[in-house]
Amino acid sequence: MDLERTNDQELLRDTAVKFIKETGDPVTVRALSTTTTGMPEKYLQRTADLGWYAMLVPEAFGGGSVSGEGLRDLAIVAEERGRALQPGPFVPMNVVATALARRGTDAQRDEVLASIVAGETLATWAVVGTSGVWEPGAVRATATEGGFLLSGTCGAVQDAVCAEWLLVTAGTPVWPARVSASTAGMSGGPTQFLVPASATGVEATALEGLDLTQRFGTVSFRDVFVPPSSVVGEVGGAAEDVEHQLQIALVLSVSEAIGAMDALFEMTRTYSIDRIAFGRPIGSFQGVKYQLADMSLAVQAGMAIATAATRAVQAGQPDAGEVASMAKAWVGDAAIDIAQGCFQVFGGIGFTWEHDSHLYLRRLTMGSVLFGSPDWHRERICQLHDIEVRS
Amino acid sequence: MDLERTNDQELLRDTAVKFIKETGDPVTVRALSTTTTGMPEKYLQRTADLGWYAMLVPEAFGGGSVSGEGLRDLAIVAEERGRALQPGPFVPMNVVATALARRGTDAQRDEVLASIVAGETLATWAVVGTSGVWEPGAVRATATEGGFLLSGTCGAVQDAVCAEWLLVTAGTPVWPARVSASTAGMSGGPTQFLVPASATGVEATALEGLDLTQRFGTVSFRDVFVPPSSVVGEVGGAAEDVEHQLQIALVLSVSEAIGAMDALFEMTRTYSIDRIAFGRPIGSFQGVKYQLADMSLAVQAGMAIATAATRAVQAGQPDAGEVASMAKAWVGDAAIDIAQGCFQVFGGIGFTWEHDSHLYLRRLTMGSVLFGSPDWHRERICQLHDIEVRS
Amino acid sequence: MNTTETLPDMNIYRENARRWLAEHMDQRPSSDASAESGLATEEFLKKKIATARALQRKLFDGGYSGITWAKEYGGQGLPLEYDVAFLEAAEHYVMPDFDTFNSTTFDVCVPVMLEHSSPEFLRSFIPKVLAGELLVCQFFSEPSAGSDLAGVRTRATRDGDQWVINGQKIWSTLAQFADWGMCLTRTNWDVPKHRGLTWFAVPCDSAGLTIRPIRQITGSPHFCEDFFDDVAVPDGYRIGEVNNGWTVTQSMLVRERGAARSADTMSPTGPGDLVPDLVAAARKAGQLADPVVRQKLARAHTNDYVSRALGFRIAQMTAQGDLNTGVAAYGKLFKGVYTPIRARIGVEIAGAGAMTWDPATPGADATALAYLNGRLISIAGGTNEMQRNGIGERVLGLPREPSFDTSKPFNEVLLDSAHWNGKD
Amino acid sequence: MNTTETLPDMNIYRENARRWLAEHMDQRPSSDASAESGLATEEFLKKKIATARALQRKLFDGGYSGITWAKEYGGQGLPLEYDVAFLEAAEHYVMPDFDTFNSTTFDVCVPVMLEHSSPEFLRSFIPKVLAGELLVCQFFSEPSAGSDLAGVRTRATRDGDQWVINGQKIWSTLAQFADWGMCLTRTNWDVPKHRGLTWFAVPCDSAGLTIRPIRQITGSPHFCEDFFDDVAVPDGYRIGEVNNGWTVTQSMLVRERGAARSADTMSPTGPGDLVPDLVAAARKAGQLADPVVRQKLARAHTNDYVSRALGFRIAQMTAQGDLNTGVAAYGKLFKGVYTPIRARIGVEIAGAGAMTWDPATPGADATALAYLNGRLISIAGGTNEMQRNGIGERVLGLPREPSFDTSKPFNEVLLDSAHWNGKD
Repeated sequence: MDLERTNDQELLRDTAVKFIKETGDPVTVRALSTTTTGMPEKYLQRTADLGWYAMLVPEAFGGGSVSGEGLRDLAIVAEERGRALQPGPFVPMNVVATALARRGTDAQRDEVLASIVAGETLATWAVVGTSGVWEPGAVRATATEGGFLLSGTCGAVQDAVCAEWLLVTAGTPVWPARVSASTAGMSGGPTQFLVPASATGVEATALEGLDLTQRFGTVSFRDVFVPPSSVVGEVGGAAEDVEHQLQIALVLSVSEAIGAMDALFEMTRTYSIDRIAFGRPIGSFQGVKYQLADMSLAVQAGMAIATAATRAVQAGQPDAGEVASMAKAWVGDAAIDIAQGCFQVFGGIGFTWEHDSHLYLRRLTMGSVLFGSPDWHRERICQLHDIEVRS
Repeated sequence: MDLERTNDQELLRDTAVKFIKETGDPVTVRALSTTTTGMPEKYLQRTADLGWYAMLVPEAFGGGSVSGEGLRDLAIVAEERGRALQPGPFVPMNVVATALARRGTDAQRDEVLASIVAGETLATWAVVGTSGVWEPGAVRATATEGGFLLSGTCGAVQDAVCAEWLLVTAGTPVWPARVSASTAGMSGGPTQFLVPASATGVEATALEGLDLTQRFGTVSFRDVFVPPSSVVGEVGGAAEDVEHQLQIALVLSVSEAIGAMDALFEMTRTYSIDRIAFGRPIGSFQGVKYQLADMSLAVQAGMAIATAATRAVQAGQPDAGEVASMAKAWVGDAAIDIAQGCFQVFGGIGFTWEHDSHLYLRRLTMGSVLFGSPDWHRERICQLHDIEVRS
Repeated sequence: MNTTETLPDMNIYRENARRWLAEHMDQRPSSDASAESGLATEEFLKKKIATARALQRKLFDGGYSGITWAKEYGGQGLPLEYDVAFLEAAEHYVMPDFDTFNSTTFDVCVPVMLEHSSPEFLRSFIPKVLAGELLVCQFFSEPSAGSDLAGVRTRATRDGDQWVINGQKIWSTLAQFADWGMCLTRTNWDVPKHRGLTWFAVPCDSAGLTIRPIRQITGSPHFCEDFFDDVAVPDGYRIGEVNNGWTVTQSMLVRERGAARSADTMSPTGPGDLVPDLVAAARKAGQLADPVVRQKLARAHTNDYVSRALGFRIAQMTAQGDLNTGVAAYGKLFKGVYTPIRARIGVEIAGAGAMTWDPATPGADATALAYLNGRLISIAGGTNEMQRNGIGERVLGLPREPSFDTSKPFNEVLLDSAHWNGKD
Repeated sequence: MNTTETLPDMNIYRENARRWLAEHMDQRPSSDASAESGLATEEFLKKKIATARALQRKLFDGGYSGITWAKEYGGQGLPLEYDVAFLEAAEHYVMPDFDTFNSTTFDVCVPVMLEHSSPEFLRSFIPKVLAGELLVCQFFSEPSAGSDLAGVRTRATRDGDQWVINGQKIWSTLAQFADWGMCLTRTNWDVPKHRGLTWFAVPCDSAGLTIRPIRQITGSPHFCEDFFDDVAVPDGYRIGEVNNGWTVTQSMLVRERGAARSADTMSPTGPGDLVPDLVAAARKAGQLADPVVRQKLARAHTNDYVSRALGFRIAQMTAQGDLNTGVAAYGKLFKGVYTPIRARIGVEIAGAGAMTWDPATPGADATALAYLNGRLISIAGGTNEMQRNGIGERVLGLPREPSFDTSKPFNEVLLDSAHWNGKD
């Protein structure tokens, strides 16, 4: 959490907390874990009323944020979402919103962006392959008579089966493949398309997942015809756009993780004070106390780097991509440290389905590997520094 | 330490301990740390009298060991050497001895092996490049009129400037280069030569080092002419020999590390009982106790894997190379964990030159990266399993 | 075993066993495809245990159950070598597999009862155990007594010739399938905690006893919580002396460690294939060539082998008897530390692609399940922290952690702990 | 500052300062090649401090030493803005650099003395400090009082109008170059440890005081051990009240933390170049393309940046005053945990080749020296363990560790600790 907040930002936070308490705390989310959408009724519209999909969109297109720094505002919401393990396609909706706001055609903005801002449609981001990492050509676009044909399959697509719109990246993003030594197929030139899920040849499949609070699936494209009007930005020129989207996704994903880490840690801290063993609260044993101190350090350090990343991306700093990757790498590791470390303090009770700790473990672990694992981001950091792949 | 020892092996150990106490405990070694040889007077001969360079050599060539399992016997000595941070080229002397015993010519055995066994000459192993890792072609051999010309430079050569004989590997050992993806230049066909340090074109340079108890340097070869009689084994056919030498070096190096870890840990354990703070021995604080328990686990587990490796190499098991690499990788990491962890328990006093803990830190750290770092051995383990480098 | 009787000829015994096995039991399929799936459901466990009961009955009827156990209790009263001979002959046959009851009933609870229960009780009880009719679970841990086993608060009150038990137990393994349970209770609250404990054998169908499976974080129901609401048991079901329960507990803990240890005592074989599950995950994720992933594979593989080598070393130490038995804690702690690391390596290697899966693909959730279960061994059967205490104090001889509950009446401990201030 | 006096015009003050600096001081070379080598030798430090003393004298003579300090004590008695103005003007000049005395003397010891010493003492003492004649070190830790600072055993005994000090101190930074030291002693052994302490200012050339540099594991002599053998000091040298030394200590610790913190309070800049020292080591070892090495580089680089971001966060917290000041422990603990990791990464990357070096090549031992020093920050100025205690109890509000030495007479603590049995 950024320690510098305006009064308006405090109000934004309070409003988010109030809404979450009323409608979607972990208990509610648990009950929703077996439904298709995983969301309470009218969740998208109600959160849209709070401006959750508007903050990265200029006022001219129906958006707006309380401080004028939309990402910093949104990060506050993200943290509260994480704290209460909120469901729904918060990150992909905002990624698509920012993509359309920056690069969409008038028609795309009128038809889709306005609906996203209003929470009337579910749009999601289809950018990685089925292995969950950026693969060269997970989806390929071929020019054809009057448009393009899309083929391929994307994995780890949030709310794949409920989505009405897909922001698809064809060709290869400029980021490194996970095996850094492999530079083959890393040439630039991706193109982004806004594709209706109803298009012929689009097939979405729901998957089960470690995370019980969010829904993921695959989307396959079998010779899906899309007209030129579906292109977002320029043909072969989406590299910078995709980078910007990644940065937004990283900041929001990290902020959610920070909220979840902080809430889980606080549950654990309280437990260590209340739980008695050997005639003492277990938190009075140095063996437990030191674990908690280390976890608390990880929460504080995580908040520090998350804040730095939020500010860097908000300001469009030249090193924003690097700082965002640092935040994702560091928090991604710390999240698992904390999720696992808290289990150690809870002991047996943490292994019961009814206890919330596994919901946090699941969400945090998925967050750690989604949008690039810590290892992936560390390699990216080296590449952003132009450290030669071959010395 | 292997828990199954014969009475003869116990005697061997007691004799080594007695000798070390009389002549070369850490205090003595500290005093020698600024001398050229780093060894007490007549150290080679006196240790040879104890059989330290004979155990891998058949009786026919003047060698022999108490149990008939020379490497297991030698590992017992190695552990006691590590415990007291003994100086001297124990590992390379035995590597060269085993090489000559297995593959040397009669002349080499008569002229050199007998002297090694008797501690009358210092022979060392020159096998890696100046970076301290196996480099393709650190030394190259070119056939020439009546023999070969050697060119190149070896690093991390123990007792480089005192050595009279060098076992040099020209061409490339079959082990992986550290960057596994780089398979270039990894073709087989190394050749080993036994070269007198006095040969024209051989130049040895002493280096300073982290480890104060052993001496290392570089040896460069500038068009050094060697006759065919200097070849050990077959031209282009030394791959298996070098592998065997590596396994011997790993077992002895790991055994030394285990002894050093155990001795350092014991010093630390005792200190934690004697040292009072806040009205209690510091070892009564769980924060300290848990660190000690974890270090003790690392010592015990290290002993377990060291024993497994010693037995596997002794028996010539097909997986001996893998088990030896596992031991080196695991103990190499654990050694640094313990060396650094003990500093944490000693506090300020451990940072003084007069305290022995830094001597252990130095020796253990050098041991961790010598003969292949943990990372290097882990990659080697994958390659020994034929896990494809390119999937 | 009554040594005055003539023992059967070993060759004939072996031959008879072979013939009996061939007639009555099924051979195991050569490729053991019966390996369990990652997630054991209630239904799966129920069927498994019913099958085992039927097989056990066959053994009992054939005279091959309790080969070394006393005849008085329905066993065969033969020396160990006959048991070994039978097991060798039975190597390729399907034998009863009671899941964790193999150890809780046969290695831990019943041997403890044989040592501490009354002969009258045992005479009626043990034959039914040997016949597969009675499976025994442990009512041991409590919601407020996990690591602190002697801190149980389940109360047993004497009422004439019977005892009335009230309280709650938890982590009773497979109690929903058990017939009886061994229950640790507090019978005196006015003495230090180790001195007021008593054990009872309790039928699981007792009035007032509710056994409820706990859904674990994986969804599997391997453990139960158990509510004792005025559960009456006759004094004859008592195991050991009144208020001497800690002695019985120690005898039980030794057997638990023994049972846990048995898997490790084989001599160490080679390291075997490179962590096949993780290599498969890496291959599926297309990451097998990634040097960073390869480091993780080799790391997990090495840790696995070190764990086995350490188990062998501990068995050697125990056999040599030259070291404190606390050394078994090393094996437990190693697993408790490295199992979560291995589980995490799985997630790191498999990546986001393996954290979502098609439920129709068998084993697709393997990495995720292993991950969820990863920290179980860090906690169940003694937390990493308890192992570190044990190693620190009992093996390394480090000075003790101050104790606030061993020398005062348990009632007082409960009161004082609510007002902890860290003062001496 | 006496507010009745007229303050100098700021523009004129600034202009005069610029002119004085140009006349008297040297400009710093634009490329600051004066960066210190890894290993500071005794000789190097001696020269550095002598140079600083001469420069300090120039400042003093020019009226630019102690700009904000009281005129009574030789300062200029001006508001902070004049000090800032002078420092701005002096930005490109070589100013006195007393190595760690910059903080021990000027940020920590002398401010504490100004708060607690007698005015008579200060009137003669402080002007010499401002003139660079007196450098003050700390005689604080002892061989048997490291983390347990209040457990010092150096004894001061009153003898008429003076005190006689006996005992041993250690880790006194650069004491071999100091003129005076602030010495913590025990003056009452019959009260709990925090209540029998008294501080004294002690001239380093006192009879009976032996100061001996300690050779550190790197070979550098940055610290000393100090032997007090009947060292007599007048009561006028006392700092604070008799037996009230813990109050003075706390005032000192706050300043130490402040001094340590100052480096972190700058707003966070970008992450900068990728760990240049480690990249250089990797390049030299030919490992820059190794993905495993690259992970380590990025890891170290990220940790470095997180450390700075955390420092900024802590400064924000402190500035907002809305959180416990114990939060500074987070910054210390982060460095204490991650500095050894970074040092080890250096060794892993550089490999065996960098663990031996040609002594003639400058900087060839950099990785090894960094490695040796790696754990210093985990210990010096408060161990990781002390930080974890502080975070646990003062920030997180966890129940206290039992205390065995805060409520009984120190004499008794010493006796009891020799017979530790962990009993309450």
